Amino acid sequence: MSGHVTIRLASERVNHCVASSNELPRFYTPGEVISGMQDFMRGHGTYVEDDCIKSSVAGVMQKVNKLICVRPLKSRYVGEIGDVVVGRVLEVQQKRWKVETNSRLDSILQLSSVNLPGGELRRRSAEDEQMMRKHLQEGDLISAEVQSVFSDGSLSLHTRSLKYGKLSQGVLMKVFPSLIKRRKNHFHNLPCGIAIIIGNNGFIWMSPQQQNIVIEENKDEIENYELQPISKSDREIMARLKNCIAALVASKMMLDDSSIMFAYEESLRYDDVKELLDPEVMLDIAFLTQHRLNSIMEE
Amino acid sequence: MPLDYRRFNGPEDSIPYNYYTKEYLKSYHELHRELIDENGVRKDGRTLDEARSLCMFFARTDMISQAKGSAYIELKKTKVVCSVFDPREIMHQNEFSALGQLFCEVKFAPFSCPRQRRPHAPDAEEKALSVALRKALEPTVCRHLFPNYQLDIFVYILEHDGACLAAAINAAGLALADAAVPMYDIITACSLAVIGDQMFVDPTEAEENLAIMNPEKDGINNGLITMAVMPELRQISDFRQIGSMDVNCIMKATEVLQKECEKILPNIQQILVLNVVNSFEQQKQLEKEAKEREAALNAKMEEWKTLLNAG
Amino acid sequence: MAGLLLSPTEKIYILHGVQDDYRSDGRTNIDYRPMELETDVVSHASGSARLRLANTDILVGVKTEIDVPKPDNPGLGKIDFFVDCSANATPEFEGRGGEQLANNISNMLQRAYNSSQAFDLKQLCILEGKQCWKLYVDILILECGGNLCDAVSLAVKAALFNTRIPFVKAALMDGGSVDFQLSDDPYDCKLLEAGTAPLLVTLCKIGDKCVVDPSAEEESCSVISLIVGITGNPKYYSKDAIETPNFKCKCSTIGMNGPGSVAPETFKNAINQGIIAANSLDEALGRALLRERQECNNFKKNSYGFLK
Amino acid sequence: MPGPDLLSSQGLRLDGRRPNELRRIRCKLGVFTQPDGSAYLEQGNTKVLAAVYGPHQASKSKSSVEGVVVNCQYSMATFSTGERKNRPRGDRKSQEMSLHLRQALTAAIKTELYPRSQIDIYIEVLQADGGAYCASVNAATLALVDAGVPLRAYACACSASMAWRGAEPAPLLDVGHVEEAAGGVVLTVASLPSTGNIALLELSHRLHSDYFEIVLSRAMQGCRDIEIILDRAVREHLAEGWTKQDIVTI
Amino acid sequence: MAEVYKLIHPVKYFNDYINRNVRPDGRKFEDQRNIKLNVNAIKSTDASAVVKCGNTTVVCGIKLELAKPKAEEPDFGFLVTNVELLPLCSSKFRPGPPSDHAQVISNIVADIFANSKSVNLKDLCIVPDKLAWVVYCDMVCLDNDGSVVDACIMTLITSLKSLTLPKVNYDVETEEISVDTSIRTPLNINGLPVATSFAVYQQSPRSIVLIDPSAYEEEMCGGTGANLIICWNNGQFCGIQKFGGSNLSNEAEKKTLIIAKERSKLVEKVIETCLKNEIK
Repeated sequence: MSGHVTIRLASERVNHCVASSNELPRFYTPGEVISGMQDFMRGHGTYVEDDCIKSSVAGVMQKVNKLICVRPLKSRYVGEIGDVVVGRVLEVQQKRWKVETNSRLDSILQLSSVNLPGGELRRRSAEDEQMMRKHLQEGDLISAEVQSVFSDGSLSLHTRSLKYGKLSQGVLMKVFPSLIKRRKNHFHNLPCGIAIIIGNNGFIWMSPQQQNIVIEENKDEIENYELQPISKSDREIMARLKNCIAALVASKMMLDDSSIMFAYEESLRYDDVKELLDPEVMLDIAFLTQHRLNSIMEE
Repeated sequence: MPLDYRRFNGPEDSIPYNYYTKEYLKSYHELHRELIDENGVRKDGRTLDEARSLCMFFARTDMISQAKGSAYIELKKTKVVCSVFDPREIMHQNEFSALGQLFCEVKFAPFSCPRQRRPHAPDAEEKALSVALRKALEPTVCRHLFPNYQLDIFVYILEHDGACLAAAINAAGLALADAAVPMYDIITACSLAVIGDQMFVDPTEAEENLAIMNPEKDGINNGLITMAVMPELRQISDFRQIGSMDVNCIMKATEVLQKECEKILPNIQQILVLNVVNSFEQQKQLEKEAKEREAALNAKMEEWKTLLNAG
Repeated sequence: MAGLLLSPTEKIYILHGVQDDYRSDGRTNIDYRPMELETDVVSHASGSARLRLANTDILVGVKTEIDVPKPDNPGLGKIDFFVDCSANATPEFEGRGGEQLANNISNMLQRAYNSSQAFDLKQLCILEGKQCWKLYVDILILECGGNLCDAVSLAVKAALFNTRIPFVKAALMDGGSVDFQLSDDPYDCKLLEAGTAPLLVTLCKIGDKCVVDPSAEEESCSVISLIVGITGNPKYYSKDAIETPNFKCKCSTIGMNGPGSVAPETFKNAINQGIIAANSLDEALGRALLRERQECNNFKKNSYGFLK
Repeated sequence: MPGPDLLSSQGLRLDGRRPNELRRIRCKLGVFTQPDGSAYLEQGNTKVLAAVYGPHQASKSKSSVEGVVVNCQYSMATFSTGERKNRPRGDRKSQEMSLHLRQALTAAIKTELYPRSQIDIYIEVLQADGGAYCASVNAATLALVDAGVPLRAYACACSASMAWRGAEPAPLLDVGHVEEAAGGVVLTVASLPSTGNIALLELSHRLHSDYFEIVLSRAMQGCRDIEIILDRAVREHLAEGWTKQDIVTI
Repeated sequence: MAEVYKLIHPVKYFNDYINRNVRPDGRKFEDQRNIKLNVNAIKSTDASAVVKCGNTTVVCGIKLELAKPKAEEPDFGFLVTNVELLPLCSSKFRPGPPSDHAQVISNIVADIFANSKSVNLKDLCIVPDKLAWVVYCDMVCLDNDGSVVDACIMTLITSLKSLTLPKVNYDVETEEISVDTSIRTPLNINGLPVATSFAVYQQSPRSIVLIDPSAYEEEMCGGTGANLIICWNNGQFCGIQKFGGSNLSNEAEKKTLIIAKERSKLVEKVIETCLKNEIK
């Protein structure tokens, strides 16, 4: 009974690039002039110097009406109101939590932006603060929505909806935020039986689909439910999904429910989930997924 | 090595005189023959599986008046002192640590080793022993009871004649108990030296030295093991092995060490019980004295009062 | 390293996974993540290797120096390990932040290489009692993705396997001074025998079970891990392997890491598990190194390093 | 001016380059996964790794409302030099290097955008063969680009030295270790070539002021050449990472 | 109760005792603490002694080494004394290099010892300009309850008195050295220096001299160590050191000298008996 060990050589290194050979977009690099000042407004990733709009990052240009932005290949998360994020509680402070969301500054979850459990009315009292740690403590993961952006760029979150709040058992993956496709919905119940939250901030949360337990019930029972082991079949699917996402990320492919699901389906040709850790297999899956995405687009 | 300006230094190139004695040039074989005779009796008269006794005559608490708790252990020639101080706030720390921290320092006296003089500055061995001691003690101390505080544990090895890590752990366990630091269990430790198929329980320095020397015959087992155990909870809190041994040897050694560690337990318990009894008596004595003093004072007051009244 | 911050429920998920022998990336408790190896990557060193295990990245350089042997071991050379945790791996390592971790690892290595059955220091002797080689094994940790000890020991063994020592003729002159003759030809050198060099296996206790090759998340679920150093089998490291019938891998060091404790039964099982894992690691490493040496002999080898 | 002989009679340098020739530069962005940005750069035999963390929340003691705090650490692997180094960092030379790096990079980063934040830039020199500072600046720039940190322009650094070909002054570009060791003058320039700004100038040994201009202009030329190389590397890196469908969905 | 009082009104607490002409540990002003001495307890040394003055415990161990004499003093050997105040002996000391206080103590002990001229360094030379003994005397304080210097000098002299040097053969031709440990000769010691510490407490109008002060008393008298150390060697006055504290009248000074002399006789007797017992 010996474990699985593989050591490959650098000469056998896999290049994860699956970029199609189709024409490339125009790239801008730092200091490059994009256009004259007259007709446009500068947005993220640009600055004005000598009456010209110049790029400050390396990436592609986006033009919305008169606003010019340059989007880099990867950067920290820049939040916008309404974004769905997954975050980790870093610190319990007075009347608020500090949350790590892969942004430039730590995000804030105000006590007033939280629905306390059981729908009970929030009393604005010292008692609340003592309860805060019971509700969310350091290390806990939450899903939330960006409520507003402070002047210094830090985000204020809220969880005032049933779909937001503390996350239970599951797996978190961190990817670059720029790989996340902005969609209307970031909560998905995938057909394979797994719930996935694709946070705009690049944090992806996978967990088994909740069997609609009634939240109003006894609190102890909920906690008990939190401790129940997850079935092996669910576990296997989650591991497969995790490895598929890792494969897509290695090839820098955009993530949304459809690309993840395609990758998942393509991966089924490999029986054993741990085979998906192999770089060649990862490339294969990314390649097949790309192929399917291309064919859909052509349709 | 930079010169230490804070101490008096001898000449740079002085050499211990025993480098020039006949003893120094003995071969592996000769050394081995010296350790144990054909009847399996060791140089100091013990059998192979016999540890040096750690009964109350050779271990005691309350050694150091200035410390909160202290202990002294003597295993024939190996002599170890340990003191524990009151927890103090951790300096220069930004983050809150929910568990208290242990700071352990093991130091050898400059004259503690029979072979050469030890330098004053901490060397790699002392650092490794300090880490090992902390590792052994961490599981047993109720660290959640003093968050953001640090507990200092200092061990000083006055004389090193083998098994000094085990002695240090035992002493630190005693000192912690003496300092009334809450613990889940008593901690006991024991060492073992392996040379071929012989296992020297609680080895002396000479035995340890031979065990880590490269044997002449290739492929035999050799090395040292130190194990620390929480005997009531039946948990191993630290295990350290060097040398080279096959699996069977390690398994066997683990069994032997576990038994030895359990054997130490009643000794430690006895010392601690005695300690409590003593301190009770001491307290009674103190209370008695205090009462006497008070009575005397009252008597004097009465005297003065009467004098005052009279005057 | 302080370890990652994980929520209690994430920990439970990992713990149940270990109990089911099915970890969050689909591995069983005894599987390693894929690794990548390259030797001869630093030209200023006599031997070097880079090993990447998932995203744990280790670079090892071996430098040689002529030194005087210790008086109590006149016939042996010296070997010294130095670990540097680069701040590239995590900002926590900035300044002297990684020192404690680095010392822990270098101590483990020093102890594992202490025995002659693990690494024969006689091969570093030039002139008994007068001159010997001293090997500086410098380890640079560039990225941490869990399981540093195992990765470091693999990279060290690969670097030692790759190390060449120049031939030196030394003769004792009158008055006790030593005369050296170093060959001018840089190819006139010998390869180190590193077949028996030990590998470290970390067994991370999660719940009642132990796993090998823990990821960073798994490491932060565990309060205690056992590190065993197991000597290698030279048959994996030479092409014309002669099967030594009674060859037995031995433990050259055992240590524990973390604030927890372990029950004796778990401890014994873990050691057995470690020996099995070390054997398969050793075999895989030996094969990879031989394959690379083959490439090198055929002049096919390019240096990739961090490019490509 | 009797200086060391750095040019052969054919006008070639000790390592066979022409006076105005850079050493071969090879580089790659995004070599690690954990940092926000990382890069590897080889300049001849000098090999440097750079990692960037941030911008992230600055620690309270460092935090500044004016702009982002740039934190640099320069470290050399113990095996990076011919003779083994005892300590990878913490000595005076690497402290000084860290400071110089910070100066050059702060000039390039648009610091005013990010108050209360901090950017950590860590340099690890794997192999030092002259011009480690230049290679570090160039690698750090790439790592910053990889991390998506807004820059005014590329920061590039290059060194130049002075040699004589007969009576003709012939400044040397991109000084290597042998030339450094030979004891010639070394002028190190860190600049933002596309703006023409100089962020750092450092001169070792003495140089007659008459020749300062030509050495400086050679070093600046080197910076411009390097910028072109870096820019090409960045574009190649972008091309690898950008798939066609992204553009459609934007 | 008393402990609390001591904590809240430390000065008053101490004064209350002094007013009644008694010290907090029950001694009179002129009383010294009991001395326990043990020779050769540590076998890894060439000579050693442990002394306990009340609670104060100091261990001295001597290790012999060989070295080439200094070029400027070719017929002198070396004697290196160091005092270690370990972090375990008191909460005042932190781990790491010796503190200023520890260096001061170390210097005082070295000075007192040098001034007493008890050891002639020429006795430690084996072959002039070639080989000499290096005698490393390390004094380690295990428990610091005041008057450390007294205890240090006591252990140092006791262990030196019990020290024997093995026979060294030095071949001038081949420069080969061989040591025969079976033949040992004792080191020649002149006299027996004894140091006595005093703490001076200023309680206006009088100043009170406390002999052999405990750590608590030293602290109350405003110093990290004793205020006054007087040393006698074999009935000869050989040193006085005064640090800070309060003024001392001539009269009181004379008194302390006499007390120190008396005490030195007593200590001498203790050491002699102890060494005699050891030889038996």
